[in-house]
Amino acid sequence: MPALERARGLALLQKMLLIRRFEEKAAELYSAGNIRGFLHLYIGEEAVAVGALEALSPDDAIVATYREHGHALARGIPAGAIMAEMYGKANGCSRGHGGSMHIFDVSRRFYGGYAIVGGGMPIAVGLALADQLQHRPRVTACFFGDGAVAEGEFHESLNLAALWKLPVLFLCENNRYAMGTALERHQSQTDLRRKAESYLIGAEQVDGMDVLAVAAATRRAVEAVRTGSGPRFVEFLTYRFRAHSMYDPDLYRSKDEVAQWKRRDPITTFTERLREHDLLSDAELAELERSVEAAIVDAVAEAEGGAWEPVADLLKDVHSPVTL
Amino acid sequence: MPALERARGLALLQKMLLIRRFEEKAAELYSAGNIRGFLHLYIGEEAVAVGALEALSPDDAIVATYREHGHALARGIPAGAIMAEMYGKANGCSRGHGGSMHIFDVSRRFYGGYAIVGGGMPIAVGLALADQLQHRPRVTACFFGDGAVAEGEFHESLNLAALWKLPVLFLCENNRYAMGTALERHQSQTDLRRKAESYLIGAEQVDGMDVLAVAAATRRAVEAVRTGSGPRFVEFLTYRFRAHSMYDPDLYRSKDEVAQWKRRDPITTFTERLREHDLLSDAELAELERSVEAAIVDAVAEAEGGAWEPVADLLKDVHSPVTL
Amino acid sequence: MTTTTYREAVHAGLREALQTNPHVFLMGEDVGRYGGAYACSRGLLEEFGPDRIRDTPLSESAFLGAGIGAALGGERPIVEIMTVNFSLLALDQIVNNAATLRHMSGGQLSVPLVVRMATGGGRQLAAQHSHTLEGWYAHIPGIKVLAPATVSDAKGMLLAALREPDPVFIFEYAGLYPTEGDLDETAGAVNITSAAVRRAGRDVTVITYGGSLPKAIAAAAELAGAGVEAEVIDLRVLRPLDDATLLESVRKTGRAVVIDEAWRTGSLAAEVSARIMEGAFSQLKAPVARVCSAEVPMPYAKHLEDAALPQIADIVAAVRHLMTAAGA
Amino acid sequence: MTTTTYREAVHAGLREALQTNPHVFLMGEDVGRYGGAYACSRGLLEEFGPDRIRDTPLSESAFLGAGIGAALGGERPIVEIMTVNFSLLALDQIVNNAATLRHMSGGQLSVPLVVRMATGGGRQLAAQHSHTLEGWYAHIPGIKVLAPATVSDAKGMLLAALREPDPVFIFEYAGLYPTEGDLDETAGAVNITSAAVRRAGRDVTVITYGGSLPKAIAAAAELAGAGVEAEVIDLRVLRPLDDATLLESVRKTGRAVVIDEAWRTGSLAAEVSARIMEGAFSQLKAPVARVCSAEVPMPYAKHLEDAALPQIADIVAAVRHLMTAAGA
Ligand SMILES: Cc1ncc(C[n+]2csc(CCOP(=O)(O)OP(=O)(O)O)c2C)c(N)n1
Ligand SMILES: Cc1ncc(C[n+]2csc(CCOP(=O)(O)OP(=O)(O)O)c2C)c(N)n1
Ligand SMILES: [Mg+2]
Ligand SMILES: [Mg+2]
Repeated sequence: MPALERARGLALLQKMLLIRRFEEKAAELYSAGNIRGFLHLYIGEEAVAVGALEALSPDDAIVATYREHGHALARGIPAGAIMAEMYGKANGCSRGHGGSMHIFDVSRRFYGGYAIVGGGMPIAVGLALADQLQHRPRVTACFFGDGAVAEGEFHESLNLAALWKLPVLFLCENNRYAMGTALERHQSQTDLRRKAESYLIGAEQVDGMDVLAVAAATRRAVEAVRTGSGPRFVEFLTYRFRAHSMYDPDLYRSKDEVAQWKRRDPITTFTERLREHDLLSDAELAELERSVEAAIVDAVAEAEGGAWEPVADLLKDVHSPVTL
Repeated sequence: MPALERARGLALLQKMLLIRRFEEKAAELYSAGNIRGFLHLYIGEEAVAVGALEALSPDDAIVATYREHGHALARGIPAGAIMAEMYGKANGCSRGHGGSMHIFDVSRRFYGGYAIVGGGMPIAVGLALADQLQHRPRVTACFFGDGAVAEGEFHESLNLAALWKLPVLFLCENNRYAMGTALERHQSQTDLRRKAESYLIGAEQVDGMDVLAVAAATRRAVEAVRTGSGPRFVEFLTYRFRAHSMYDPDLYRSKDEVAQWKRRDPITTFTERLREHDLLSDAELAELERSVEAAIVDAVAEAEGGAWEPVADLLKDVHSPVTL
Repeated sequence: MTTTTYREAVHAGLREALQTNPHVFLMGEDVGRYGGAYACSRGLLEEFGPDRIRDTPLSESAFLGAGIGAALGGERPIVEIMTVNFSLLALDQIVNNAATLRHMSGGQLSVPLVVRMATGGGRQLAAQHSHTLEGWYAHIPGIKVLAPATVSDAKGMLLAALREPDPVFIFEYAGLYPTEGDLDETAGAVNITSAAVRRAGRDVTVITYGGSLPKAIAAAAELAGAGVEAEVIDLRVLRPLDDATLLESVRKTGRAVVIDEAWRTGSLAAEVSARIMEGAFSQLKAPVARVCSAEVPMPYAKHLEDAALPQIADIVAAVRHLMTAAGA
Repeated sequence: MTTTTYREAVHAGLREALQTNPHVFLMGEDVGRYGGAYACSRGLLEEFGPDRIRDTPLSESAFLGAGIGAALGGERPIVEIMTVNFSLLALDQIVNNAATLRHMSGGQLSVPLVVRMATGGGRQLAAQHSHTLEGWYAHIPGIKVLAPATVSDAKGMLLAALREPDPVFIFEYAGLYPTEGDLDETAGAVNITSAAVRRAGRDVTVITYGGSLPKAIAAAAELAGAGVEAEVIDLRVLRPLDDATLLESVRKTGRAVVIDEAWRTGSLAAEVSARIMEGAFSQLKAPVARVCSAEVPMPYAKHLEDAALPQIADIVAAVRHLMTAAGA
């Protein structure tokens, strides 16, 4: 492991842990009926969001999918605002309109969770186009899964971004499954970098269970994009430990396969590495766990305490107020 | 030039000439108002349809675009039935319902001209799937332009065909323009074979102005497909000598560029080659021209003489007759 | 007769179709190993194998189009689009190919394709996953559109659709999958030409389809308590609409309310309303009323979603209003 | 006032928009070097350069979505979809993103996007190139839908749309591009909230939009010769519909015919018809009539296409029938 500052290690671990505990709590609250609709957990994939977002600056934009709690938390959206959103409360980050799949926080340039697979990709291309036209040195990071690679919009978006040399960072979270359909059953070419390269987009594949590797690869790609040479593509090899959604009976993969991957848990492995290198004491770890727990408790309290948007306001946001 | 039988040379030349004269006449009739709607001429690209279709057997299926007179004629659909279609007559091959863009002849497994760019590609994939399921050793040839390569359906279709190892032959007519948009302005990667390869589809590029090269490459690809190993992709480098359609003022390319390509006219160059090799006499050429002219005259007569479908039958084909 | 769920009825229909016709196959996202997003095809992969239960990539346009092509090639495909929300990605293939190929080819081709998809809101799935677009499909010439609201239709419509020579679209209301009803297990295909009177009544005609049927029936029960006898009609077939059944009822009652989970403007309810006026104008005692969804992208929060969707109370209120109104 | 074509009016609107607001750019297939499939943007590439006049690949979904993203990023994009027929490929982006982002984000985002497309039949372009889908767009909450039928609307609606904070869809009727009318060259944005009475009359209200307006006016002239004075209303704004103007007229005339080039079932005409019944039931002397397209994929042959589309004679016949009918 290259030189790692203690503070950085702790920060990365803290973020991953926050995501993990947040989602464990969300699953619990789902079973209790406080959260409804679809809930897609990111558990197992935390290193991707945490590592990738570390490499981006606050000025960069994020476009994510319906599996975006991790990205939202890693971006710094307060856990309370996200939890309140999942409760459907007016103090939720999308005022309860979106729920788990549609987290937005424009103040943090978090342009949302998109629930139509591939649907966020053209939006990311357009955000990058605006930056290019306005000569702003910003990057738009676009997250999507391996399943999205099969959609026509993936193809159209990559071509457009490459053709116009737009500052888009395509971040593919290859967790080997699109719902219950394994990569080999939805892609003729399972080495997804080759796809990116067919648009002349520089691509890299990286271990998505290693937060430092994720951060390093993303940083390289961000730097390349910022030179104005066009988009880059990074593929993260990762795995979701939980079912696709709370509805999924998870029949399509073996317990063994899941167990194998769990041995590579990004949080436990990173914790071990930090300890090996004397970058994390028992006390620090305990304090981390405690502070994360406290944050979750606060988040739930914030959600519980939130108000419901008045039904009278149902139509209020269909259109923007006209200001002439 | 490898050994070429006289009869074959004449047959190829005859088909190309038939297409050329047919379309020259169609353009004339368009100006005269006998043909309306959109008319997309294939002039300059004849070697592609003629060479490719020579390599297919009558049992194979064809899916084409709105620029499909050439393919229809090369497939052996009578010129009169096509001309009558363009007149909108009931003796047209699609009973006047389709016009120039929608030529169908199921008896010849000609599954139509499709006017939504890329829209025929999934259909071709499905035809091939039916063959695979029924263990028929047939191939479905799917023509499309360079412009179609940008559409999401291109991507989805190639992946599906490759994933399921379907007997589809993807035939890309790269005439360097999608309407007025040059290849470099619509594709980040202009070497289109690289795209096919990114689905693990074997791909070849060939001179589309050389009918023998087209036939040879297509034959290689057809043979590969017939082994059951999945789809193949052939890219034909070609050029349209006329405007995109009769509405196109053709402002986007230089006269010089067009003139350069015209020097490579597939008909004149092939004629010269045949003569060089003593495979075509003056008399034969004159006879060919005469018989083609006669066929065009007959085709026009057939179209002129055709009846109009009765207006009372307007709704007749919206649904199939129910036969329980 | 056995009691079964709507989900099991769909499953039984699929199984029977696969057993009887070797050309039938099912294709769509997660129909195989996952067992179907709504578990409608669980176990079918094991029984019929991967050639006939085909998991597809996320490529709605390509696999819908491939269904068209396979139908042209002599197969009997059933394409499942997981939900209507994703069908927008395949709409070009539907409108421009599936629906038009027969006419455009001068009657040479037929596209014997069945497309199933889950539809509707009410499950807090928010703006991108709660659409009701059956009305759009009902606009397209060349296809038939079915909306099963009962378990026997859930099975029997599928079997009937597989006898049609042209494309048939079946909209399964997702919220109904777990609901139970009586199924005659020996029954096969059902009629797919007529609407059904689900409850007879003389005072007002309540017209609906799919997931709103249970609400309409509950509203009718409530109204009966107050002395208003509503006739409840289940459209069943959204294209072509069975005007005769509607008009017969409205000519009798003189009043009609149409319940439709779609956004009000441009809903199928508008078409039904216009047709009733066109066909029974002089018998109408009041304008045909509509109870539809609020015109808003569906919000996630339950109280907001409830407010956006037609509810039993809304139906009751609309009928009561009609009973007193003498016209606008 | 100068005489100009609808095409030139669109061109003038585009040019003025590009001149006045540096954030405005035009993006679509062949808008640049080709000059626009209908020549609406000819010369603009030369004047404004390739950053602002952007030829796109054939990727309707991606470039429409990129328009949304660019709008979020502070630009003022005008996306041209060459024709409505191809817009089906972008409909997911339109329904699920453009129209919903504001509400779904809890009011954080606005999508100030203008989308233009050519629409309509009548040019023998057959089944895949002759659609009229404005009615579908008018169903979608979160967007506005405009249908210019005159040269001044062709220009002025574009300029007005560019002042709206939310997505606006403009349907330019392709058959109108070469037609001429009077344009006040100094006029800018027009009102995009109301329908317009294009001809006053007392006997019957003829309601239409887009390419059917000239037909409606010709029919009214013919009817006037026979002593029937038709009031012709141009809807102009298809979403949100201006009920007030329609109802005011129908309350006066007691009769209405809606002309719509869409297929009849599920057309916008159905919505207009239902609204008139809902709002003016007691003043109606006869059921609202509809003159729409036959429910058939558009045939290529001219005589068949003519038979499929609403014609002046059909409008005249519908009005005459209404004048005598006492209800159905
Ligand atoms: C266009 C579309 N089709 C289908 C779905 C249903 N669906 C939701 S998530 C999903 C799988 C996506 O897989 P992937 O892109 O790999 O992301 P992951 O869930 O693995 O993170 C599917 C099929 C959808 N939301 N959108
Ligand atoms: C989906 C779609 N978008 C746009 C068009 C309009 N259009 C017709 S042909 C064409 C260019 C297609 O180019 P290419 O695929 O290279 O074929 P070519 O015309 O060169 O043979 C365009 C943009 C269309 N028909 N369909
Ligand atoms: Mg995945
Ligand atoms: Mg081309």
